[in-house]
Amino acid sequence: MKFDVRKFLADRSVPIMFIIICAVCIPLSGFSTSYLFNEIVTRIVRNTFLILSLLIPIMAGMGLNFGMTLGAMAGEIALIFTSDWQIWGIPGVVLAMILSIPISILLGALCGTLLNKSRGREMITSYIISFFINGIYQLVVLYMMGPIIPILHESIKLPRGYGIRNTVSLLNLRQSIDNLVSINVAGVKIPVISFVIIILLCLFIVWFTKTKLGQDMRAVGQNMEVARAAGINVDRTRILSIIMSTVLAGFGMILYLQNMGNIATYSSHSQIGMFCIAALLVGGASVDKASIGNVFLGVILFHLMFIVAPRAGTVITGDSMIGEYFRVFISYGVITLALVMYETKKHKKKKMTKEGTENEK
Amino acid sequence: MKNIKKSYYGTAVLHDINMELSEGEIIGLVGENGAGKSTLMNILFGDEVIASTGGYEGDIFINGEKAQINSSFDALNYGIGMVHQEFSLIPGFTATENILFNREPTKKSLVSSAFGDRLDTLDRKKMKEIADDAIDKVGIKIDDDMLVQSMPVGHKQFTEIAREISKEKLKVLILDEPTAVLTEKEAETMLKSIKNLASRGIAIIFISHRLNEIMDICNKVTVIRDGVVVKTSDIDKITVDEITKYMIGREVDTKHREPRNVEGKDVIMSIKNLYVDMPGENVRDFSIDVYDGEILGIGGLAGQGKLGIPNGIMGLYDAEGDVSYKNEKINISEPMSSLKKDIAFVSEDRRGVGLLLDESLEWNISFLTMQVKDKFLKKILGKLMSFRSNEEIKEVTDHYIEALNIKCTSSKQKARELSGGNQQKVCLAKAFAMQPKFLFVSEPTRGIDVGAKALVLDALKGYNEKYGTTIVMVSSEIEELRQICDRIAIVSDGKVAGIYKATEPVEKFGALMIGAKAA
Amino acid sequence: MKNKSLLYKIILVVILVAMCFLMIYIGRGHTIYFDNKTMEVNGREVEAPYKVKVYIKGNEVADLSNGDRGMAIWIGPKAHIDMQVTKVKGGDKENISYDVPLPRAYDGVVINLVGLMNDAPYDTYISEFVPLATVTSAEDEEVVLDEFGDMSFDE
Amino acid sequence: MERIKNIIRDFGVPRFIILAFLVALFIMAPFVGADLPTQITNLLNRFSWNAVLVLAMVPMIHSGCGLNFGLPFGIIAGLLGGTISIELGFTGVQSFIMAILFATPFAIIFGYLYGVLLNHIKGGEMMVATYVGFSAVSFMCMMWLLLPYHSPTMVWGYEGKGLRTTISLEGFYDKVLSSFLEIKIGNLAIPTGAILFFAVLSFIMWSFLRTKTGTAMTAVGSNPVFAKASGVNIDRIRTLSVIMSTWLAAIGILVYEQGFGFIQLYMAPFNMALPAVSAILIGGASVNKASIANVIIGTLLFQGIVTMTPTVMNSMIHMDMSEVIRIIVSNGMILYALTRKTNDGRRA
Repeated sequence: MKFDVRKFLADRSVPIMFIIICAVCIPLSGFSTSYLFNEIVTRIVRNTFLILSLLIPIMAGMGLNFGMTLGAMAGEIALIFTSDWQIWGIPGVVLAMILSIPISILLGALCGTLLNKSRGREMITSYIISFFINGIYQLVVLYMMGPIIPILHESIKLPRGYGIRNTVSLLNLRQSIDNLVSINVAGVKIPVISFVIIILLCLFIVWFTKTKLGQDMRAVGQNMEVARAAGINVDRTRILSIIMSTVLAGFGMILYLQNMGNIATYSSHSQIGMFCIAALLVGGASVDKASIGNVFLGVILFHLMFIVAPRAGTVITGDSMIGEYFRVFISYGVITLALVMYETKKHKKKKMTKEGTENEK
Repeated sequence: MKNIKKSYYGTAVLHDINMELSEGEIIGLVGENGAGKSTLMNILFGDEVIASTGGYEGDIFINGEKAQINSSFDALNYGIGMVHQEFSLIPGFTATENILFNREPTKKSLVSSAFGDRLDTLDRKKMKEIADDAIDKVGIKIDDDMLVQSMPVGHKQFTEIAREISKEKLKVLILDEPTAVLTEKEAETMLKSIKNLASRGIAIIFISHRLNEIMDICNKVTVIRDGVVVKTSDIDKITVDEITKYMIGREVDTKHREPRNVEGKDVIMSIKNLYVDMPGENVRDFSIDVYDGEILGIGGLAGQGKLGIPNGIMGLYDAEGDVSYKNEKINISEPMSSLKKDIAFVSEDRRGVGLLLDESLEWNISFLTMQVKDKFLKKILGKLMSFRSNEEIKEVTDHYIEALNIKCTSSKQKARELSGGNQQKVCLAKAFAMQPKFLFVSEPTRGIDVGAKALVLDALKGYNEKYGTTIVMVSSEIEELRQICDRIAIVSDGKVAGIYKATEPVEKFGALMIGAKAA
Repeated sequence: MKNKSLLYKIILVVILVAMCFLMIYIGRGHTIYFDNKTMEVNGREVEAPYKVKVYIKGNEVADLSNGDRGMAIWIGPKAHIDMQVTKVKGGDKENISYDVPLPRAYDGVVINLVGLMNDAPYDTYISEFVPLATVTSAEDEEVVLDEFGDMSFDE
Repeated sequence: MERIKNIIRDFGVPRFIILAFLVALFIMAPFVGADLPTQITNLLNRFSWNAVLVLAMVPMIHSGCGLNFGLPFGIIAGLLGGTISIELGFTGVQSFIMAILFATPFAIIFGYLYGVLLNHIKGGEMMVATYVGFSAVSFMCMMWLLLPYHSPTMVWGYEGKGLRTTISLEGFYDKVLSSFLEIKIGNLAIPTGAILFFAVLSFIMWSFLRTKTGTAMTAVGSNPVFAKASGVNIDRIRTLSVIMSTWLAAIGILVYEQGFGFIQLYMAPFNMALPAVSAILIGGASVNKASIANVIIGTLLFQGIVTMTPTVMNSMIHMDMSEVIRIIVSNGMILYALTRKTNDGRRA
């Protein structure tokens, strides 16, 4: 096989574009290398788990799971409880994870069922589901917590007596996992346990693809009809993939928030799906294909851009907001680009199969 | 198999089919399209369609025991395997993965005992062993690690067969046109491996249109026509011609119209070197002249390209070639080009192409004419704008409802709610409303009942006689063509195999269909 | 097979629930306040030492002179406290350790070190810390609900 | 009984719930001391602001492009028109007319490009539209800062450049439509001008759908292959529908601004698509069928809930749950529409 340089580059156009953006912005921003490394490590620890949760639905052919927000909400609710009960430190994190499981499963099953009813437009549906459940979440957290769901501490409630404050502090949980074992390499703090957790999840995903269920998901993702004919329960398999993704997203959110140290009760989750998806796509994934490698590359490139863009923007234009808007634009732009490329490919493929049958005969 | 019956929505498709099959035997199953072969095989294989439309009647005995096949699982348990015409393979999987798809050998782990078998890990080594073994049995080299999507088409077919063979219980293998997509060489290998399989004691049902293949490898042949087994014979006691005759059927005693002699008339449409890229109905190098005022029939087996001809000329599928109408060229990539020249088309795909199912009959009948001829519009605001003229539309719709005897509650009824026959009449009305000078009609009687059939054919004939409209009618039912056409062209492999007068005996057409060259 | 699988599932759920309770038990966090104040133990006045240094997990969290109050957080049901006590100015330093069970019901626990060191009854040297009423701002916090959230990402 | 069931089914359970909810709100309003005329004025006002934006959904639904989640694209064209008109110093009624005139070429160009893009991705319009809209909005965020605007009413005072987040329209086209022919009866005020303006646009749309091209547009949406076989150029019709939709969105935002009194820039257009989408769905439209009546009913119902819930709920249970209810209702409605089975033969 001849190595096709153009194809190689075309397939990786998004990561290459980002490398160029970063290469231009880093010197402009004037950040020190150790600062950048520290930041990147923090971001990897913070976001990788969340992004990894996106892989399974992609494998099952359900596209980018905008519904991962559901898992994030489940994680937040669990954390609000642990915070209220004053369960601190690592036990707090573990408790929050366990508590989030039933909520995630419930939401994931709901999401999966709805997605099965809207085949062919899973993404827009999962996107709207995330808004819809966000409404429910607000109903629960803003109105029901207090009068209906007992909240012990006044301090996390709004002064009016019901609902949770805009910010819930996780001070005593903050970075409890990151700080458990951490080593310092050339001025860069490496939280060993967090990395171990992320690696374990990667291993889990690799193991999962080797199971029967993983194999079934891949098959369902590629051709639902054939899979059904072979006796696979397609609907159930698809729901399972969404449930797994939601549960993992819940865990991811808890790890994310323990690193951040506080919950922005009404906004932490709303953008998380978007940024995770953008990061994954920056890593070279597409709507129907993504790997663990894409996740890591994506986290690094996307967040590098995120760190340096505002400062670089300020240097270039003299306006600090430009860089802020630029990175938002890039996030949306990348997703748009990936969606357009995916849909065009799908459109072309239909034509290709037509021509294919012609050539074969 | 005894007395198998099956009906779809009250229309009987199979009546009292009886077949017998013994170990190691290869039986050829032939019949025209729509004769009921696929339905029969679907019953055997427990296809979902059968169960969801009310199951089947009759009994199937396997090794002397009565078998009840309700799903493809049952079929698998009874040792029946099937290779479909369309590949049912997962493109991104390797040959091995496809061969063992959903039957993968697995290893247990602690997790799987808690969460169920679906979390067992796959036993790749064992998978490879089984797959290699199956591939060996098929007798051809396939790379077991190759992704199916990068395989040549023949290998895909072999992969499918290997998948069936790898099933331990396999006793009966159904092959639905396994050679249709293969090159000659591959087909040869295929036939060899089929024989090889039979010698291992697997009974094989071999469906094919290529009669010489059947003669080649089968022990017996069964001919099905109109849902009835018309002939079962040992292969050495029957000839290709006889099979053909049984397939096409007896001379039906229907009123044939006297074909007019059209050869001398002006050529109204001349088609030269037409190529159409329509999936499953490819046309290659098709040329014909159509004479003014005639009814030309185009027949042929499914998949040979007859449907591609009108669809290509009317711009619905990518096409190349020279088509001229009254000595003017038609741009065949642009539907409007032919429509503007008063050429209309009644599609074979009623629900997909022919109708706006969710709109009223008025819309359905008037839309084409409105778009093409700017009719049914009224000027308002001093000719600045033109609106739909609901009165005119209603008038024309009511006219055709009466003329074609369309059964409906009103002209406002939705097309979806009509029966198949009446929907077809609406399609005709749509074309007639345009007052075409030239009409393509594709499979006008497909899936409609006998009464409606006669009415549709009469309407076409009447229209031709009354207005002198040239009609090109494409149909798989040769009898139907012979009823109303002047000439009939048979298409085979995308080309004209021959053109005969409609009064020629039916065997001559049959011979053309299965690939014999015109005398 | 089915039963076995069900059994495993039940065991798993039980383990998770058990873990929940375990976590609630061992993860309960308290804010501990150390008072180095003179108090009455068994009817007699005990003078607070000149200086007490309090260590939690090896870190010095408070350096208390007579009458001071220090603060630390502790996760778990029983606080292990190391102290270095200097009875009188310039006197010998004495190291002592205590394991103090913390009451579940209190979030903030005040421990009078004098009582602790002199074997006073548990509930005489332990008391609940009650924060001054409404330390938090009284005015209503505006909750902005935005379908799209704000665009700013974590910094 | 059967018939009632059928009516409810055709109407859709969620729609029924919403209607019942609104009726309940109206019934309860007087008991909790809300002034009905004020409420109705409020409702009519909000209706007149939003109706055109909802109307913008119609062409694309008709041509089978689905719900126009890319509404922000058209809104940007409107914002450009409005800001340019002010920048050039037009005031009063004139500024509104000029805003429409300036917005039109942008809307046509944006709509054309957007339409061509959507023709490349048939079947996946809605998701792409959403993100195209978002990208455009965030791109414009940079542009609002960089474009050379100078009008002191619009730019940040201390820097002298970069547009403000909200621009007051006082002296420009604030209430130009609403106050035109306004009828006042006690507490009841009817923004006649704005409603008339909407009526004119609706009538034009209604008429268009009755012309040859309009009929073709409906057919394209109903069955593209049928339309193609009838000689209709599908791509052209689709592009036309997108241009119309974009233009209406541009006009819609200008109408909204004149009622609201402010131009909102930067991230504001983000939030405009979903309410409009859910309004038309609440009005009885589906992913591929919509009528002017759906627009009117939908906008009234949706805005009714938005205006009534705070007053009634507040006085009843002393909790302002209106925002949350709005989010749940609007997204729930969209979700309902998306998960309903589309008829076969619709999508080819």
